[in-house]
Order: sequence, then C-alpha cells, then structure tokens
Amino acid sequence: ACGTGDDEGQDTEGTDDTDQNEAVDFTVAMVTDVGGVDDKSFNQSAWEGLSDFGKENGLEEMKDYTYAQSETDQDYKTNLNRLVRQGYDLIYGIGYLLQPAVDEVAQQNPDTNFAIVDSVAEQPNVASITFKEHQGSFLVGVAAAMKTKTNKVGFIGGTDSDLINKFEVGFRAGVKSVNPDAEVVVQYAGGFNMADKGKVIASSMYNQGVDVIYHASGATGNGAFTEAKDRKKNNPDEDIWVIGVDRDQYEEGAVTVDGQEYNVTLTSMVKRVDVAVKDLSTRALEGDFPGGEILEYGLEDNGISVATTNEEALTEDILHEISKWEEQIVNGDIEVPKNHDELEEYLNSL
Amino acid sequence: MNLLEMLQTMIPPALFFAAPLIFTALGGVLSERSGVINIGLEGLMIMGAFVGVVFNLAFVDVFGDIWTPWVSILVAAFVSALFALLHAVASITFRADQVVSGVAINFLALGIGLFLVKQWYGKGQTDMVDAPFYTADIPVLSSIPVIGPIFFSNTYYTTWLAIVLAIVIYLIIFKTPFGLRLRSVGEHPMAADTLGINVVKMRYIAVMLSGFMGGLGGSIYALTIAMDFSHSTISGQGFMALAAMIFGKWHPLGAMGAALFFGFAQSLSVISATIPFLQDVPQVYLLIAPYVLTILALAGFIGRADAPKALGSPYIKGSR
Amino acid sequence: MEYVIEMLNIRKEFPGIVANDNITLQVKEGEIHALLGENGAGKSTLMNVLFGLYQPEKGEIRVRGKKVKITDPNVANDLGIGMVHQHFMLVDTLTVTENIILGSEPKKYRLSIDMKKAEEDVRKISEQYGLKVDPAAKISDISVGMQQRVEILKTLYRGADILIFDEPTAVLTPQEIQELIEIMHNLVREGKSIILITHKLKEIMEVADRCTVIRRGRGIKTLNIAETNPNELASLMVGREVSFKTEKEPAKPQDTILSIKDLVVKDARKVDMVRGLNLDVKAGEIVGIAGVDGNGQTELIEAIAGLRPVESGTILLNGKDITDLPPRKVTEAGVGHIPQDRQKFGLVLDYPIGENMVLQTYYKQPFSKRGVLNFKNIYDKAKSLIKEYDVRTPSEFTRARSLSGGNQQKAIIGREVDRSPDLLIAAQPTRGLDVGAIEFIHTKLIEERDKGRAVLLLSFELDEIMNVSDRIAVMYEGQIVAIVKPEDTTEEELGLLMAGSKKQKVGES
Amino acid sequence: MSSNKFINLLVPIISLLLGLIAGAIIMVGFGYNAVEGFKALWNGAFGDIYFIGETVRQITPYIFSGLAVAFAFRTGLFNIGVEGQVIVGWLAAVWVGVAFDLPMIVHLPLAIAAAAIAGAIWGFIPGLLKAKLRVHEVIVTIMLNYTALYIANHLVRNVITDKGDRTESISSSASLKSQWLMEFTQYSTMHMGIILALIAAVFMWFYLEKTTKGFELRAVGFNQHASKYAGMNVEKNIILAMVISGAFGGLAGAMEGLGTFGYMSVQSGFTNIGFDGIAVALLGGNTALGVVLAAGLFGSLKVGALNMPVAGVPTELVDIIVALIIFFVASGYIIRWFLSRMKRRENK
Ligand SMILES: Nc1ncnc2c1ncn2[C@@H]1O[C@H](COP(=O)(O)OP(=O)(O)OP(=O)(O)O)[C@@H](O)[C@H]1O
Ligand SMILES: Nc1ncnc2c1ncn2[C@@H]1O[C@H](COP(=O)(O)OP(=O)(O)OP(=O)(O)O)[C@@H](O)[C@H]1O
Ligand SMILES: [Mg+2]
Ligand SMILES: [Mg+2]
Repeated sequence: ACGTGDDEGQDTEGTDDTDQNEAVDFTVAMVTDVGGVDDKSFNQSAWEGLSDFGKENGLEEMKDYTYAQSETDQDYKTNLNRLVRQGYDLIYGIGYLLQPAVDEVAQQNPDTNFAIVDSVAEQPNVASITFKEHQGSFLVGVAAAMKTKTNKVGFIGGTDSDLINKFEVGFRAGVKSVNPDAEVVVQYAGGFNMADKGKVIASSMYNQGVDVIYHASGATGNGAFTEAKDRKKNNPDEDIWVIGVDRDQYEEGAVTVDGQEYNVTLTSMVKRVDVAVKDLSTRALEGDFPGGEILEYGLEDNGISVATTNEEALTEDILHEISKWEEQIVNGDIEVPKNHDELEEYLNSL
Repeated sequence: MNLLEMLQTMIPPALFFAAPLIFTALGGVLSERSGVINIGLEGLMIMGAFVGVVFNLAFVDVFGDIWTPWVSILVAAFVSALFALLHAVASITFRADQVVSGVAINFLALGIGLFLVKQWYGKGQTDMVDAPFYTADIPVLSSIPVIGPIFFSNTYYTTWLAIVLAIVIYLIIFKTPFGLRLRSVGEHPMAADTLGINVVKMRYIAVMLSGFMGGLGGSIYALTIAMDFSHSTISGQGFMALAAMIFGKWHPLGAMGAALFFGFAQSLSVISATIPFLQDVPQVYLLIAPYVLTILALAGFIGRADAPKALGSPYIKGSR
Repeated sequence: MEYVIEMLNIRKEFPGIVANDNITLQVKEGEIHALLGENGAGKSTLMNVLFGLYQPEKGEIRVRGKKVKITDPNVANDLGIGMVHQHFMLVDTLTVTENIILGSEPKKYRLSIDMKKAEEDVRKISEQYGLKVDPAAKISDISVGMQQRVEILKTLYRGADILIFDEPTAVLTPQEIQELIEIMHNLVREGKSIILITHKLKEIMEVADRCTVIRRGRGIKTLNIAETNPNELASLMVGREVSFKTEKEPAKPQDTILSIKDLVVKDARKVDMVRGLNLDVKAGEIVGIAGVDGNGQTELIEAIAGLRPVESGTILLNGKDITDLPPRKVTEAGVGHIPQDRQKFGLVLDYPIGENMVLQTYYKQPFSKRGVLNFKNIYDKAKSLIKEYDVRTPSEFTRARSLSGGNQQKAIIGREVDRSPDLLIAAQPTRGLDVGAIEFIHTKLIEERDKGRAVLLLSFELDEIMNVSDRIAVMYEGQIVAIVKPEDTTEEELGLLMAGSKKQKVGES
Repeated sequence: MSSNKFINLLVPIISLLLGLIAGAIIMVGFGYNAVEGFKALWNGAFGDIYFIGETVRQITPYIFSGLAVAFAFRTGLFNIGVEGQVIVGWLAAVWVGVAFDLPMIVHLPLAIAAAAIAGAIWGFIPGLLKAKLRVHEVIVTIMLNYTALYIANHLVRNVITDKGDRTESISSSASLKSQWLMEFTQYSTMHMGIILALIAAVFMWFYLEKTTKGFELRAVGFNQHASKYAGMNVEKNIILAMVISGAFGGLAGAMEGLGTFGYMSVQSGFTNIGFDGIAVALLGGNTALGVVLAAGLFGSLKVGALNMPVAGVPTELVDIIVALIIFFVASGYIIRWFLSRMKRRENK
C-alpha cells in the first residue's frame, strides 16, 4: 500500500478512460488469507505474480489490480464481495481457507470470474489452482535421503490437514524411494504460529538422531530453523539441515560461526503461486478463462520447484538424483502419492 | 533411552520454553502484588518482541554479534516499561477498570507493532535477526556430573537470567523495604497511605517494572525462538504467563515453578510422541496433555490461592 | 503553651452534607481528651482532618501553638500525631513487626530489612508501654485486642506523642478494655496526649480528663469530666434524656424453643471450639451468653445458623432437628440471626439498602412470584422498615456501603426482627453504636421477648448482658459452665466465672 | 439525576470521539489522509446495505461472546475461556447440522441447543473446580481454550470427516441463513442469528436484574459470605454462572457454525471471538445493553477496517484506534471529572 515505487501511473490523472496506449481494460484482485499480503509465503508470492501481470499490461496498482487483506476467517466473504461490488473482472482467493467463501460468492455472482488457489471450487465461473506439492516434497525427500548420515529424517507439520498431509506423504515417498532403510519421524505441532513448539519438536528430533528436517508449518518452522542454527553455532561440524517450504528459505538458514558462514537450509520446496497467478490472469485477459476447470501446477509447468541455492550442500550427486526422479515424475513414470492410502500403496510397490 | 538421556533431551527444551514465561510472569507478580491487575502481559510481550527484533536488526552493525541481543532485550525492556506507563496512567490515575485497560494494552501493542513494521519494512513481518541468542555450556557448572549436562549444557544464558531474576525478585519482594511496601500497597493501600507510603508511586513503579519484565520476556522469546516479528510471534504466551503467575500463587518462585511446569509438560508431550508404546496414541492426546496436566495439577494438589486483597480496585484517598 | 492541639473552627463538607461545621477542639498537653457524639456526628471526620487524610474547607490547626497545614499523613507523622483508626489499618498477610515498621524500616546492608533489629525495636517499645505482642505473628492469626496493640505500637514506633484513638474499645472484650485503659494511663504518664473517641460513657468517666461533645457536625460543649456525669453527657450528645437501664417486665418463659445437646463444633483450623455444649432457650426469655472472646461463642452461633458444620450433638428448634441443615432451611425453620460481623455476613454492601432488606426472603411472595422479583413490593417493605427502625439513609436505593456502620446495623436488626423468627440470635448487636441507638435496640429485643420469641444474645459487654438478659449462660472453653440470673449475680462474679476459676453448676431455673 | 444520566451518556460518546481524534492524529502524522481514511472506514461498515449486512453479521457473535464474559463478571468470575466455548459450540452446532436430516423446526433449535450445551459443559468444568476446589477459573479457562482447539480439530478431521480439512456444509434445515435476508442485503453473510443475539441480551438483562436467580448470582458475585448467610447456595451459583456464561459462548460459536460459515474447518489458531468478547463486555460495562452497543462499535470498526486500504491506510491502524477508544472509555472517570469541573465553573 505504502509507496511502492511505481511511477508509471503518475503521468496521467484520469486513468478511468485509458489514455495509455498499452493499458488494457481488465481488472483483477486477490483476497489474502489471514497470513496477509506480505507473509513471505504464498500470499506474497501471489501478489508478486499479480503485480508482474499488472505491470506488464500497464495496469494501475491498487486500482486495476489490487488485494484485500483478511484479518480473520470471517473476513473472506466480506472481502470477496467488496471486490465484486467494485467490479473486478477476476478475483482470486488465496489459500484453501477461502474455498467455501469463493464457492459461495461465485455462485451468487455468476458474472464475475473467480479463482481459488490451493483448493477446488466446482463452479462454472471459478478456476481452481492447485499445486502438486507432493511432487516437490518427493524431491526434497530425495535430497534428504541422500543427505542423511544417520538414516533418520524428520517432518514437522503445522496442522494435521489434507494439504499438509500431501507434503508429508510426498516427502516420505521420496525418502523411501532412495533409501528404503531411512526412518521418517513425523510430528504435527498443532498450528502454524507456534515457533516455541516448533523449536521443541526440532530439538527432540535432532536429539533422536534426525539430521534433516523438512517443515511445512509456516512460522512454527521458524523454531526449527532456530534450533538448527543454534546447534550449528555450537558445533559447526555437526551436519544438520532444515528443508524450507513454499518459497526458498535459504535466508532463514544463514548462520555465522567465528566469521565463517554456514547455512542449514539444505533446500526448499518452492511453490510458484506467482507463476500460476500470472499465467491464469493472462489467460483470462486473453479471453481464455478456464472456468470450472482445475489447473494443477506441478514440476512440469514450473509451478513447483526445488531450490538449489545452497550449492555447497546440494552436491552433484544429490542434484543428479533429484533431476533423475524429477524426470520420471514429469514423464509420468512415477505417480507420487498424495495421501496416506496412496502412500501405503506406493511403499508396497517399491 | 535411559533416564539420564531422557532428562537430557527433555530439560533443555523445557527450560527455553519456560524462560520467556518466567520473565513475564514475574512482571505479573510485581504488578499484581501492588494491586494492579495486569491482563496486558500479552501486549507487553508483543511490545518487547517487536522492539527487540527491530532494534536487533537495526543495530547489529553497531553492537556486533555478541552484544546486540543483550542490548536489544534491554532496550525492549525499557520501551515496554514506558509502554506499560499507559496502563499505569489509565488504571491508577484515571481509575480505569484495570482489566479493560489491560485488554486495551493487548490491542494497542499488536496494532502499533504491526503498523510500524509495515511503515518501516513495507511488509507484514520483519526479516530474521542475524544476532540472536545462542545456547552455550555454562562454564564450570556444566562440568558438574549428571546435573551439568542436564541443566547447564546447551542452555541459554537468558534462561538462567530468568531463574536468577526470579530469586532476586523473591528477595526484593520479601526481604526489602521496597517489597514490604509493595505488598502492603496491594493488600491494604489505605494502611500504607496512613504510614506515609505513596500508594500511587508504588503502583506506577510496579506496573512499569511489569512492563520491563514483560518486555524482557517478549524480546527473549523473539531472540531465542521466533527470530522475527509478525502478527503471530506472540500468540498466547502472555496469557500462559498470566496463568503461571496465578498457578504460582503470586509468588515469584511459584510463578517460576509454574512456568517450568508448562515448559516441562510441553517438552514431555513432544518427547512422548517418540516413545514407542505411545506412538499409536492419537496426536490429540499429546497436544492437549500439557493443558490437561495443568488443570489436574491445580485440582489435585495446588488448590486455592488468594490474590492480593486490593487487587483490581483503584486507590481513592478517603474512601473505603 | 497550654494546648498541644488546637483545631479552630473546622469545616469539612462532603457532597450533600456538612460533616464538620465550625468545630473547635483544644487538647491540653498530657491529657486524655474524649470526643463524644452520636453515630455520624462527625468525630472520625474531624480526626481524619487532623491526621491529614481529609483537607478541611475552613479552619485552622495549631500544633504546640504553631499554625500548621497537614496535607497528608506524612506531615501528621512528622508532627508527632499518630492515629489508631476505627477500622484497623493493618495488613493481614504481614506480621506484627512488618506492620509496625512499614514505611520506616531499619535496614541492613542498605538494601534489605534488618528484621532482627526491627523485632528487637518492637519488643523494646512493647515492653516500655506494657503492650504485649508477638512480633513474629501474622496479623490474621492474632486477636482483635492484640491487633489494636499493634496499631498503638505503630504510632509509638514513629515517636508519636499525640495519639488519636477512634473508637478503640468497640471491638474489645472487657478484659481488653481494662488493659487498654491501663495502657492509656501509661502513655499519659510517659508524656503523651490522647484524643479518645468512644460511645461508652463509663470509659470516658473512667479515663478522660476533659470531653468535647459534638452533635450533627457542630461542637456543643467541652467539659471537665470531674464536673459532669454520664447523664449530662448523654443528653448533651443526643439532645434529650437517655435512660441507661432499659425498663422491662420480668420474663414469662414458656415452651422450650431452642434445645442444644452435647454439641461439638470445630473452627476453621479443625480445633474443637464447642465441646459438648448443652443449652435451652425458652419462648419469652432472653438468654445472654457471657464469656471471654475465643471460648467458642462464634462457632456456637454459626453452628446454630447452619454456617458451620456440626461435629456431633443435636440442635432442636421447636422440637425439630435442625442440626447441620443448610442456612436457608434454618432460616425457614424460624431462626433469625444478627451476625457478629455485619459487613462480612450481614449485608451485600454493593446492593441498595432496600434489596438488603429482603436478603433472605427475596424468593418468597410478595417479593417475587414464579422467580421474578417484584421490586415495588421489595422497596415498599424496605421503606417501612427504614422508617420503623430509624435507619438514616438518603433513600432506600442508596447502596448499603455508604451507610454508617450504626445504620447498617439498624437495617439488619430491622430485617431480622421483622421476620418474627421463633428464635432470634443477636451477636453483639450494639457494637459501635451510640447510646441512643443502643437504647433503641435493647427496647426492640425486649419487645420481641414479650411477643413470645426466644432471644439468644451474645455480647462481650457485661453491662449489656446484665441489663437485657433474663438468664445468663457463662461460656468457658466450649461449654456452658454456669447459668445465673442477673439479679442474683454481680459483674465481679460473672467475670470470675468467665475466667473459668469458679466452676460451679447452677441448676436450671 | 437527569444531568447524571446525561453525563453517563456523554462519557462514552466523548471517549469514542477522543479515540477517533487520536486515530486521525496518527493518520496525519504518518502522512495519510485522515478524512479519506475515516470515509473508507465508514463506507466499509455502513456504505450500503451490503456492508451493513456484513457489519451486523460481525456484531452477532460479539454480542454473544460479550454477554458470556459479562455474565460471568457480574457474578464475580473472570471467564477468559469464552474462546474455547466458542470453538466447542461451533463444533457441536455443525456436528448436529451435518449429522441429521430433520425438519427445520426441530433441526435448527437442536443444533443451537447443542452449541449452548457444549459451551455450557466447557463452562461447567472451571465452574465446578472453582466451586468445589477453589481452583482459580482464569487458569482453568485458559487451559481449556487450547484443549478445545485441539479436540475440535481432532474431531473435525477424524470423527466428523474422514481426514477432511473441514466438515460438510450443514443441511439447510439447520442453517441460520435466510434467503430473504441475503437478498435484501445484496448477498451479505448476515443471518438470522442477530435476532437470537438480541433475545439473548434481553434474556441476560431480565435474568440478572429481574429474577430471584439473578438476585442470587449477583449477590454471590459481590459477597459470598453474606450470600451463604442469606441461605443461598454459593457453590451452585458459581457453577450456574459459569454454565450460563459458557452457554452464551457456545452460542457465539453457533453463530459461526450455523450462520456465517455453515461448516467447521480445522482451525490453525483461535477465532479471537472469545478474546474480543472480553473487550466488548468491559466496554459495555458488563450490562446487557452495554454489550450490545459495544459489540456494535467493535463489529463496525472491524468490518469497516477492511475497507481502509482503499484510502491507502493500513488496517493495522484500526487496531490502534480500537485500543485507544477502549482506553478512553475505561478512563471515563477523568472525563467525568473534566465535565463536572466545567459544569461547576459554569455554575459559578
Ligand atoms: N468519605 C465520605 N464521603 C461522604 N460523606 C462522608 C464521608 N465520611 C463521612 N461522611 C459524612 O460525614 C458525616 C460524619 O461522619 P463521621 O465518620 O465523622 O461520623 P462519626 O462521628 O465518626 O460517626 P461514628 O460514631 O459512626 O463513627 C457522616 O454523616 C457522613 O454522612
Ligand atoms: N464513601 C462514602 N460515601 C459516602 N458516605 C460515606 C462514605 N464512607 C463513609 N461514609 C459515611 O461516613 C459515616 C461514618 O462512617 P464511619 O466509617 O465512621 O462509619 P462506621 O464507623 O462504620 O459506623 P458506626 O460508627 O456508626 O458503626 C457514615 O455516615 C457514612 O455514611
Ligand atoms: Mg463509627
Ligand atoms: Mg467514626
């Protein structure tokens, strides 16, 4: 809101009528979930995608493209409706929490197009964007399995929910595929804002001999990073790792010991909400809005990727192994499990 | 795992979990012993976390890796003490309902924190700090057999600061003139007044000290656990500290014990998940265990506790 | 420099009332100066002005001839003025020593309290003035009399030589009163001056040198005690003649209403306080319980009222067993109870006085119907009771808290008597009241008796016991050790019985 | 007397104004347009019938949670556990809403009753512990908040659904939604719950102020000794107070479960309805009417705040304004003091 240095819209005042040559007649908005637009996570990523799209098409920020922030679950519908009433052509609901709200509001406003991220709403005027997090999780599982020396890796989840299960299941499948003997310790914190609990869990896992932890738990994961960095600080030789989620969490893993820089972030499972949002917006602009469809972004369309920022930790071997599996997934040789039932099947088939 | 190993894995997390609660609960003890309810502990922690993180980020280049966290918590404590002044003015001078004023403190801290973060960083949360606290082995003490590895290895200095402060505050409250006056003001302000004790001044000091301690608690939470500041950094810890204070019967050492109990219960529930015969127990039992344990402990053997008698009532000269 | 204290033409207003209207009070060095006046006459207010708790609107205060402005208690302390307040200013949770040194603590290492020295100091002054206390005891664990000594020690510890006692004897037992009088004499001998507020004329006659009488906020007269008598004092104060001995016909006892057999009751600390007590009270008589405080009187009464569990034994009311019934059932069985601690038990201070008048009957017709209160009937009732019992209150809607203690007491008595219970228990019903109010209450009790009710009176005032009772049951160590008739005994004999020295059985009359 | 009433009315209004002025100063101080900011706030709350609907919807659970806190307060108990009671009430209502297929006349009341009962049970526990063992209700209710959250999540996931993130939507026969209301408010989420909330407020007023039970509850709140002396059962009254308070909390949950949402999802944190209820109750002076008014203020500010970014003002600012308003209302004494001074000067 506050002074994003975007001078493009300034030269003309009455932008209602397009004097700008390249500007198009299309408005788009998004509603965040309670994380807020700048959560350094998928809300922010969505906004980046939308901003990119807006700038490329000469739209005015906070006018032709905008966002509405939700403080509580109750705000979703209110925000969606407000944007509908302001006449936006396409409105995104970011996050599975908004699914019921998008579903209902879309039904009541058949003339507006909607999109829901991370969930599915079966309405003719809603495009559902989901991600194949299990694929990405599978690949970071591969990395973990390659990296572990103790044959024990860990997973910390936020709440025990369908979405987070997808991460867990993909991760476990990935680990077992490479290293059937490795043990995966799983624990759910019970929430996404419990850094203290995250730290206790990470501490307990490392104490048990886990040396790589994958977290899908928002700010709870901060506790895992803290614990790992602390151990690194005390014993730089100890090989312990955290795998980030949603975006590249390399920054979170940086720690300096006696002037020497280390990083405990092995890799991150990156979800490119920006790519999906930009992609879908462009299609809508071009009159090709995929209403009623489910768009599943995965490895193949860059909707999911694995961060490779930590070049030191991700050795050739690991990178090689990752791309090997990635290829198989993209080819369809491997169907990565999405839930516990599929995981069982998958593990039995190994 | 043998018992020793078990304790070794269980105690350190219990300690770092408890530390911020100890500081804040001690603040609560000081305020309530003077007769001012402080339900704003959550807000004071938020303020502390906010200032601690922002200061740390801004001044790490000035004070370096070692001193920045210490200076940060000190600054956070002072700013929170000033912030608590609002509660003091409202509830002591303006005779506001102390609970209402405390609730306002909670709203205000979060509002100010998030608003300023947005102003200064242009986003919803700060970056992660580069100079947090790290654990260390406490010299000498950590080499004591058995006890050393359990309590004094891989521990934060701030945890021990919390425990030392609990003892110090115990001594202040029960052994010094200041403490005697503080208690008298919380029990029978008029009696104190007739002896020439400045009730209003004592209460201001106590509330500001509670701000100081809450600020320490919040900033230490941020700099040992969360590392950044966002809307969810402090979410309920202040209320847990409030519970610890009551659990501990408004006694500094009791409050410390209660906070350690919470920490231990959390640690226990996390560790339990890894114990083979408990692995098939539904997670929910382990999640609620710390809270249910607390209730059982209270019902079972802690029993009643009496709050300071004048708690919650403004002191108005010449009325009874 | 004849006067240590001169309060000249003091005026103090409270919203809607002039508490002190041009009062002048002059206290000579080394005298005991009594201050006398009805409940609410403005005595406490005047003393609070002297002690710096209130600021007067008009008037001048001189201490030892010098004009002073006493802005807060600190100034008073510095001037050597100490006050023992009507409602004790003691912190229950602290020890005796802590209460005494509070605010001027001896220090050790400049930081911590030198508790040893403090206790030593306390012991020293307590010996010097003959005020025996246990320096390490907690206030909540010691008797009222002991608490009062602590209050006095507080002022002495600060070196006060002008002492204000605001109704110190209202809460004391006769023995404690004697001790206090002794203490006051000691203090004067040590060169202190004392201002004494009390409603008991006997005490004034006994200790005071001079007396200032005030009425409705105005100073009436200052007299030399040697030149006056109780009757004059009383009529000056009330503005009419007062009779001290309540007139009554001989009792005509009928059937037994209350019958207690082998009763055993424990106190909060699980100590037996009532130990196998037997007592009968008949319709149409007033039985007074005499005894030194702490001999199980409180526990006995609370047990009858259902407020305290009974260990063993039975309590019969009209032949019906009411042992261990809950308070509501006891009330409904026909017991009325004027509790000893009126503010703790007798009233919901934050309720209007009107609603306090139906505290036990609110759930009955006509005050409610099918669970819904009928406020008109409640307040109508309250209004008539307020009138009948002369409860001085701005209105029936005034919160009970802002009534004076005396008026609170009258309200409770009105409420209990009006229910016309078969048994009326009156525990210290006149504590802290002025002579006019006492006369009124005694008359009411006797009226009830004459209507054929049984009255059980608990009082630490032997005067009152002798005056009102038809039979006196002496209670000692949890038992009734003697039953005597007032006309057959003397205060001295009673005193001996109460001390447990003469354990003789007096047959039921 | 009448001038007293006038002042009683004036004080909260002045507090509100002072809070808004303080907010304006902050906005201007940080370079925002205060007029635009407040316009956006107003429009976001009352701009048209749709927003009014949303505001009413927001007010509805606040009334209930405010009543819950206030009711306990009036009996001398501090119920910080309304949050937990909201959660269990929400869960129970939705559970009944999805599990049965009944005619509306049975189904809706049943679902509402389930919420009230669930909340009542959640209030019963601290009430019982307080009455029988004198355990401080503040700790127990804080602990029960977390317990409710985790248990509800567990039940949603493992019992009501088969590993789902949220329950199915309740049958329409258990819904508080009304087609008519929705259309009237241009598809706002407003539902019939507001009527229940107002009824509840009237109930609380009547029950506390006009009935013998209320007489007892308030007496126990003021002085337990005198209440016992007067023949009231103190323990029973403490439990009853917490049970009724909890039931109000549960009903706040029903408003979410049967009205606003129509389902329950796995909660990643507290709803805050219960915690905000503390502020609402205290702002409203713990009286029924006060709670309704305070809930109105609170709800309007919260919903209006969502629109403030339209004027470029961050929503967080509203939290600051809300806090300041609470401060000023709480500090009514000082405002009274000023008013009476002004009046006295006038008189002289
Ligand atoms: N704090 C106060 N606020 C308002 N009015 C007061 C206050 N204190 C005293 N008064 C008024 O002043 C009058 C005198 O009260 P005061 O306490 O001096 O009486 P008193 O002579 O000590 O009576 P008692 O014998 O009952 O102790 C009372 O009638 C009361 O109405
Ligand atoms: N806060 C107050 N507001 C109004 N009046 C008050 C207040 N506090 C005390 N008073 C008045 O002060 C007077 C006497 O107060 P005081 O404290 O001396 O009463 P008390 O000693 O309990 O009564 P008593 O001596 O009759 O047993 C009463 O008449 C009462 O109305
Ligand atoms: Mg008096
Ligand atoms: Mg008096």
